[in-house]
Amino acid sequence: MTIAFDLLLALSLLWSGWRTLATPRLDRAIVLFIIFGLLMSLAWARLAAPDIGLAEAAIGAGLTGALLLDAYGVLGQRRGAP
Amino acid sequence: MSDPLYDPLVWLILLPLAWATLAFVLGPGHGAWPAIAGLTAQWGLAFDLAQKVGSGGAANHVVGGWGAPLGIDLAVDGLSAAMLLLTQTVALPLAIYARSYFKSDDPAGTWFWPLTGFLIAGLNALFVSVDLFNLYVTLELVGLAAVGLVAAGGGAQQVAAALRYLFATLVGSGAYLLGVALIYGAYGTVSIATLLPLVTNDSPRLVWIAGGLMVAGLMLKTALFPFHFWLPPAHGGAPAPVSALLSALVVKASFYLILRLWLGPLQTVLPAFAWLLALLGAAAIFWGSWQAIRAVKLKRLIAYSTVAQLGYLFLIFPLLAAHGALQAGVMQIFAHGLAKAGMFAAAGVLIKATGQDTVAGLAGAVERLPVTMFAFGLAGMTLMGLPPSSGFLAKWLIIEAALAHGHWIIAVVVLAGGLLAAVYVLRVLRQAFLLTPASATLTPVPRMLEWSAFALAAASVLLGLRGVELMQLLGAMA
Amino acid sequence: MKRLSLVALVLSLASAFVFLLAGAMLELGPAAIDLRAPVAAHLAESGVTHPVTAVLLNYRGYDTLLEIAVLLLALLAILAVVGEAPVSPSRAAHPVLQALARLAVPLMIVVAVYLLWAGAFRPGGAFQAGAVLAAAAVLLHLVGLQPGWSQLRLRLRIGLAAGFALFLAVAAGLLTQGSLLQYPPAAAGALILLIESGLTVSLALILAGLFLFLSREAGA
Amino acid sequence: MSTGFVFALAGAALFALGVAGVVLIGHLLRRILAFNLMGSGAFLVLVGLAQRQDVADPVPQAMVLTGIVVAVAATALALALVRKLHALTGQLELPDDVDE
Repeated sequence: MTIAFDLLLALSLLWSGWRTLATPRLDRAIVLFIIFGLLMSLAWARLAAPDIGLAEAAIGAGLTGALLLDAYGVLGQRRGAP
Repeated sequence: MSDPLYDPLVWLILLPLAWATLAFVLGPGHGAWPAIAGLTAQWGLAFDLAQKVGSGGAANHVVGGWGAPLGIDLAVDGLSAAMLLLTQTVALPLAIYARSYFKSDDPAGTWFWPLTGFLIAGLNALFVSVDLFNLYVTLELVGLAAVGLVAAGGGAQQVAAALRYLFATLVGSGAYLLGVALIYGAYGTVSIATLLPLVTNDSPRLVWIAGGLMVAGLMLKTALFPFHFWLPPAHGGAPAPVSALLSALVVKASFYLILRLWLGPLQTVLPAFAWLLALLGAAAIFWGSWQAIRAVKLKRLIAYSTVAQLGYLFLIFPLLAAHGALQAGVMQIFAHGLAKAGMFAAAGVLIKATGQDTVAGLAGAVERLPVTMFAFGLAGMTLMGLPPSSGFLAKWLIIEAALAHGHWIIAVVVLAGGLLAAVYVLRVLRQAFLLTPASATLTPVPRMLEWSAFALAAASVLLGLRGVELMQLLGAMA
Repeated sequence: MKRLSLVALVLSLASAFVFLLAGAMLELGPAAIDLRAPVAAHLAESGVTHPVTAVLLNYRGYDTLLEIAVLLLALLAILAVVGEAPVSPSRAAHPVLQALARLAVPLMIVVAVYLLWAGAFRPGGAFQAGAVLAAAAVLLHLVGLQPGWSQLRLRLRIGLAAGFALFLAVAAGLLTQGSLLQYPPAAAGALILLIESGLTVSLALILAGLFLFLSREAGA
Repeated sequence: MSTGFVFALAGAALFALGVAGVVLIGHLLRRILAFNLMGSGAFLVLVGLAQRQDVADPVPQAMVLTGIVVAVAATALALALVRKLHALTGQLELPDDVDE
């Protein structure tokens, strides 16, 4: 039963990773990347590594996500330009 | 010696970390004197260490007192001692050079000193580490410091070059890290000494994959053909002192690590790739030289010459079983390190004086900047492999080892490479001997710049006369 | 067309690599060395009771020392890239937001201190605590309550470097015990807490700095 | 099939996906995302493979904590470079490298 959950989680990781690279819109890609980071935290919890889970959520998904969104805010503006 | 506070091996890491931090706290543009003082002390430490190792003693340090595989060990043998000595020997004159090179308002020099401190600390830490994961951290320290130095205060071309370099170096260390992860999975340790008896000919297939990943990642970081694409823009576009540090030392660090793995824990696995690496090395010599012959910009020419000269290092892999091949490789590391540092430093003087970075702009340089052009010529001599330079000694040793094995093809490649080097070096010198165009203006350059470039280039030639000592140091290797 | 075949080539190479690697992983026997036993055996001398913290700050503390150097270096490299232009001070936010921030920040500091202290015996530690503090610092900046980021003054530079410098000094000072970072078992707990406290403050400043130095308007 | 193995396999696939992304994608922000996928893949292999018997091993866990911090440092530096390039050229892709 737990193996089924692990497999599902692993597949979600791969799917969100793939969509992060393949989805056409950049803002969605970044949101997918943050989701990927949260799924990674779950995976670390499953691997009995709560320290990494905490760090991944705070630093991996949180800080990196914030940096990326902020960069998108500045860089993505040219999309609106005529 | 018995005093635990004096262990040169540890202080070679702690000192640059300390002066890098101090330079950061002192603020933008500051830190030249702590750096020069620190590097002087480090040179003394490296020399002391080399003497100790050369007279038969290996040095090691058990960090934390735990001992591998639980803790991290540091160790120095002849090869590490030689690399440490080269690093401090190149960095000290370059620091003196850089102090005059960066004017106080130069944005490229704002954080030069702390970045260089972390770079040197990373290099020293890499050369003494015998723990595969710790080596990964040192690789990242070196890589990020180098990228920061390339990008500092630069324009669009330089930033683009830094990005190209950053992605190459990150993918390289990523592949290395995956290799380390597989090794840990297979054996439960990342300590080189612990792995040594465990990795055998009938190791699981996973270990072969790990070895391939680690070497591929390090090849990318060493810019071995065809992974050299990032090097010419990065080394050609950075400020001259940075180009010199990168070409002389940084690419050698990842090569050293390949050699370390080859001679150490992966010795049963990696020799399967020996001829592939030698083939790529030969291709690097021809492609790099050809591009150098065609280059428009002076520093671009020198950067392509680095691509070519790195190729020689990879020719030694099929020969490593023979006596003398390792010595040949290390002699080439020294010869190219000193000569290329001197050549980039000389190029920096020429660019500052003429205000342009092209080979064509060098007309008249000999009559107006004789010391610098002499330095360029001496460094060129080493790159061509003319006697009595260390470059000659290195090529001689490679040819000797190749013929001892009956691999005459390697000897042919070495000779052809020397001829091609002569073409691009003489191309520069011929231009410099032309008469000064009437329209040319010349900015005066600090004397210190010219003479520190000269010192490096002269050292590359003179080392050829004192190569025996270096050989003895390597002979102390187990 | 050429581009499409490149994509196909790379993707098929990547898939082949994954299958090769997966096959090799599945045929792997048990590892020759198991570090769990020595990690547990020396836990009493390590000064902490949480095994991951013991590895991170004691057994392999040297890795962590270099890792902090990497982080400080990255901040430095960013400063070198973006230039000396100061962080633009945020305009003072709405008073309600400011009041909320004044309320939230002390709470975040409490959480950070808890995480730091908990790291000795359960998941947590300097990184997690530093990340929380960094979020607090960014919050203060965003509502305009903390002008200290507008220039990279000496005080800020000292704060950024202090954690690493303290770690370095302790590591070097322990050479008197015989080797780098060799904690005497009796003092290990206290020294690790000292290092982690310094690291928490500096990590918070560095992480907040990564965000704030980057997030200032490009070109402004 | 253990939890460790499942995530080690997923890690191998993520690593390959990330490398393919860095090689194939020209857009620099996406390349940074791809690099992060690659790193996460390597971390999963490090812990997952070591814990293939599903017993927690603190040593690779501590290594991954170190690795995550290094990855964030590299990501932040990459973003700084991308933003600088964008400010200078308005581009989010690397220009061709020319020697003129």
